[in-house]
Amino acid sequence: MKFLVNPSKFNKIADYVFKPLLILSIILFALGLLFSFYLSPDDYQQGSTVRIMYVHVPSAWLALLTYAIMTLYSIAGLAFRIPFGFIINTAVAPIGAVFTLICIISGSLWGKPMWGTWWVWDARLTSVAILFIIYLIIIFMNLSFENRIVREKVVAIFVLVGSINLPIVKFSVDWWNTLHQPATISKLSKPSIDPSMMIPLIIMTFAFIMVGLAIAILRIKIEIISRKSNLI
Amino acid sequence: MIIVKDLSVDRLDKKIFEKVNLSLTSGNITILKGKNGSGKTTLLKAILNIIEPSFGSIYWKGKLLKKNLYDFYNHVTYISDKTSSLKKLTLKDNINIWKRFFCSNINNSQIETALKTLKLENYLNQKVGTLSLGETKKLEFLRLIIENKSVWILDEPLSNLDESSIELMKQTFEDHCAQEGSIIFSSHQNPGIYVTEEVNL
Amino acid sequence: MIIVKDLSVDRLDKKIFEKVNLSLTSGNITILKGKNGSGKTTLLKAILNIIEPSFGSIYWKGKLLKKNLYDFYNHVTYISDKTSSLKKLTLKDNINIWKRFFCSNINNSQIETALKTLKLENYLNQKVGTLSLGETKKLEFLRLIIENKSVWILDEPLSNLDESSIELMKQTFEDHCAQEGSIIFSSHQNPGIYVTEEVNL
Amino acid sequence: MKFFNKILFFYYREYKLNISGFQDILTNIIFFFVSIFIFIFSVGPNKETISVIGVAIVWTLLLLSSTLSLKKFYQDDFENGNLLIIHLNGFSYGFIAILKTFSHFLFVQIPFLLSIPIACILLNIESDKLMYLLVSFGIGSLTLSCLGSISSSMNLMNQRNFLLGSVIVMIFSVPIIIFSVGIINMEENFNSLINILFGILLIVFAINPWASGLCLKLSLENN
Amino acid sequence: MKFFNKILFFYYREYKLNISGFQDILTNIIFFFVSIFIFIFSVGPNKETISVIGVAIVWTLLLLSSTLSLKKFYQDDFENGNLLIIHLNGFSYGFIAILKTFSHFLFVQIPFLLSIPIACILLNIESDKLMYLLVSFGIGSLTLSCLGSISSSMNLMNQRNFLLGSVIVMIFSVPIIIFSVGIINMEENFNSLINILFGILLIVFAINPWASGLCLKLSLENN
Ligand code: HEM
Ligand SMILES: Nc1ncnc2c1ncn2[C@@H]1O[C@H](COP(=O)(O)OP(=O)(O)OP(=O)(O)O)[C@@H](O)[C@H]1O
Ligand SMILES: Nc1ncnc2c1ncn2[C@@H]1O[C@H](COP(=O)(O)OP(=O)(O)OP(=O)(O)O)[C@@H](O)[C@H]1O
Ligand SMILES: [Mg+2]
Ligand SMILES: [Mg+2]
Repeated sequence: MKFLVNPSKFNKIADYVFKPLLILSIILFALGLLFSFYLSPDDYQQGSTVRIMYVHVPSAWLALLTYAIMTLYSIAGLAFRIPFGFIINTAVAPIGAVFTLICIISGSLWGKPMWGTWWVWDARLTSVAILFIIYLIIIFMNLSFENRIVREKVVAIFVLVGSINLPIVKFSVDWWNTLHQPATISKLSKPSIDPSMMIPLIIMTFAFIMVGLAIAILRIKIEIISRKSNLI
Repeated sequence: MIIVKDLSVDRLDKKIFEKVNLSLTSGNITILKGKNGSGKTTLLKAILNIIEPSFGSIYWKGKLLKKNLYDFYNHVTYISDKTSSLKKLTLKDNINIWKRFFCSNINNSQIETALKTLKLENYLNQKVGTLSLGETKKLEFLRLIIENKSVWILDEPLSNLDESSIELMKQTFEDHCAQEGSIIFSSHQNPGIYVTEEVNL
Repeated sequence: MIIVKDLSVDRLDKKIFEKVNLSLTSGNITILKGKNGSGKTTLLKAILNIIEPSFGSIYWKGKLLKKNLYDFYNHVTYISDKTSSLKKLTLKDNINIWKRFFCSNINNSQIETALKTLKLENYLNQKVGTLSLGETKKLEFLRLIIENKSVWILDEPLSNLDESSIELMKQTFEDHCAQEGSIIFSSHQNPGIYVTEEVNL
Repeated sequence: MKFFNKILFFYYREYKLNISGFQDILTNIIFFFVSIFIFIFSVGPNKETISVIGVAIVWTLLLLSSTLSLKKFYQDDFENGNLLIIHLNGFSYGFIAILKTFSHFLFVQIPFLLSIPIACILLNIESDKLMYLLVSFGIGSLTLSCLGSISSSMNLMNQRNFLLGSVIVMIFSVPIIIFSVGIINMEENFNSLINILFGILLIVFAINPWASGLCLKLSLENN
Repeated sequence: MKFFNKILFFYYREYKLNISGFQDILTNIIFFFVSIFIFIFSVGPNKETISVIGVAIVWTLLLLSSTLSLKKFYQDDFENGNLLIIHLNGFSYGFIAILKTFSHFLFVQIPFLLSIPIACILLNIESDKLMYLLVSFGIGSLTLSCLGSISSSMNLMNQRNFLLGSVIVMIFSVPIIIFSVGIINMEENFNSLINILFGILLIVFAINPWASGLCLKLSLENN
């Protein structure tokens, strides 16, 4: 498992994994789209708008997952002085931002038919919006700070502080009474969802993960190279 | 009192200077010479512990400077190559601020004589921002008298001054040395000031 | 081309200088000398019509300067005693901005040679704010080449420069005069530049 | 032709100065949204309240953001002597004021203009009001830029009586904003109110080069 | 004793500087009131709505206008080399940060504190709420000053994107706003909420000298 903290080992593993990953993600995506648009039933209440779920839910999960990973690596970078943590932070933030954006847009599109507005100020939606802004701030900090050594530490601290937002996003539906769907799929006990919807959802989730991973690998490699040659 | 040993400074992975040695004891004057960009200002800042050197060490009174920093700061006046007076305030306000800020035990008449020798006595109520370049420079020197410390670190003190002011500075330098003070300054010209050491960067 | 007649400037009811006369024709160099605060900068600014003189008049090509102002501005480059480059931007950005802003017909290779002679070619991607004092000054001179105008008005161009740069400036001045240009500059020192007129303030 | 080129490159310079890239404009927009968030957190997530005060929020933020950037208006260029060089390059003081005003409008106000539609979604402002908002905002923000130019050029002079002047000028922005907000809430009067706003804009726009130009001249003279 | 004197005269200096920038303070306050007028006008003369959103408005505007003054926090002193001289006079970087934070609190936030009672009259906020408002603002604004110190010292190294600093401050101040507004609207919880606010203040206050000091050191080194 050393490749998770060591740039050169990571590079080696990444070279092996990258191509299969790309192929796999394309296959999964095709499969997922096929399932979600043709091979899954309409919801008896929501009609075909339910299909938005297959984009919305995976992207939401990945947005959270990405931030969680960044938090872990920030701790690694700050507390254990593993520079790879900072590399991951810079590389992965834009990916998380894109997932969050997809989640917000798909959610809004879903919200218009379901709730009647694009946006409400309930706890989950607000906290996701804040998550998005936090992602953006991280990206901009990476772009505009001059001194690399300072910058990565500052960013890592910011990531850690911002991680307070994660549980708020996750549990806001339980803590406060909101419009948004409470946990139905990711419930710890038994998911209250029909298997015919579960299958495309799972496939789409894996497709999202694969794509995310592929892009992440590319970006991490670029980051490693540019650090080696002292470009930034 | 100050000993600089094999000092090297890098900036953005570029070597500014390498292995500079220098020692300053009381009563001495050291001049820094060198081309533009050779690192005179950088060296002075490194001596003041503002810039981290990449190699080498600096001693103050026998101890490592870093261990003895605030004692060093208590003995040193630094005048940088830019003016540090507050442009929006008048001369008088500036002088008052410095005087109180440095808890100076200089009395007003001494400051007045200094102002007179510097020929600034007529500008007391003028905003510093409207002074001429040389006048701003001379105002800066007032800090030497207000702070009243023994080590002077001066960055290009002689530029922009007219001849009589340069003569005045020369006198002041000599007086300061006679009182066991020490001076290190950078300059592109040396109009006959007697220096004990010349460091070429 | 420029004729200054009996010029006096007051500031806050204080006389800065009185009845200054000066004339500058093409191919000539005029030096302004004087003590700190004697009004060199003020005179230069008055010639540029930035400061209203209290008495006297200035002519450009035989006409009153005020009547002919923008034609005058089309022929003049002014370098003040403060740096005017944008500190937050890199050298390259600054040069690009000046180049476009003055609609200069100088090509890149000329600028590169100029940068090389000024020994600034290695700093192109550095922020101007981090340059050394002399380097900033030299960067300013690049405007002389970029603007490519015939009358140069320079305020203390020689201060803060090292010897080789001063030599370079001397050369540049002579070349400019040989091409029918004209220069008026203020300075506290004159390291052997041949001047046609010396005005003492 | 050459003059036109010069104007073009004046803006090139302003662009370089104001934004080192696309991200700066984005940061402006993020600032706007974060402020909206803060308003909403403090008011509470009540839908009706929010849609009532939505327009006011947008306008207040506009006002604040344009003061936020007032300091940059002339101060930097004045202090590092660039104002002088621009003048010597053949721009009269009044003309510099006009150019600078537009530059402020372009680089500070327009990004806000662009983000208003999204803000309207967040704030539940109906889409028919959006049009009014955009029109009044377009006119009002240009007016604010002009006022900003006048007041910050007055600020350059370090003299007491002018300090007051700059504050008074800023107070003038009250009627503009009141009329603008009024436009959106009183739709039947739209045309007459727009005319008033437009009138104010014209007056301020006409005064601006004259007043700012004079202040610039005086402050350069006394520098 | 001498050290204490030095601190005293640090503030003398700040006082002189801020008084010479008196119009900045005045402009800030005027904007505060102008924004309140805008709100009142746009919401309409409905007394209840106004008093509901009154507290929220006061808080947000305070937050926004204290970010407005962030630029002055270290920038000026940094650029004219005074920061260096202060350090050479025997203040460590962290201590400078603490002093500056208090100075910001004194010269920027306190004037606001003084103008809150007037704002309360305009906004129909009951006088018993005023006390809560003042207490929560007192704590909250010191927290904001600390955050401002951190972000503006960070921004010394990031000369490109000034607004980013403000955005960071604002994101961090979201919890402060939520709790502060909560204090006033839920009076029964007053003590526990004040405790939370106080806890936040202590954390930020402890981090401030360390974080700002480091940033100051680094930016002086790279200047
Ligand atoms: C812009 C608006 C929206 C945002 C920002 C948003 C955000 C999120 C997030 C962050 C999650 C993941 C939570 C978790 O992992 O537990 C999620 C899950 C979900 N969302 Fe949304 N959502 C939005 C609108 C909607 C709408 C309109 C619906 C449908 C009525 C909806 C239905 C769901 C469902 C069914 C889940 C899965 C819940 C689970 O089992 O975990 N969302 N959403
Ligand atoms: N922050 C920085 N980053 C990168 N390079 C820097 C920085 N600061 C200074 N330099 C470079 O270091 C070199 C030395 O600068 P320094 O100011 O010490 O020169 P100097 O000898 O004082 O020159 P001058 O006689 O012109 O004042 C210069 O080439 C300058 O460009
Ligand atoms: N705005 C102003 N108000 C009042 N007095 C001023 C103003 N500007 C300049 N002065 C005064 O005018 C005098 C001449 O200034 P000027 O800058 O022309 O001197 P100089 O000859 O260039 O001196 P230096 O050699 O020091 O550059 C100075 O005494 C200065 O204090
Ligand atoms: Mg130097
Ligand atoms: Mg001068």
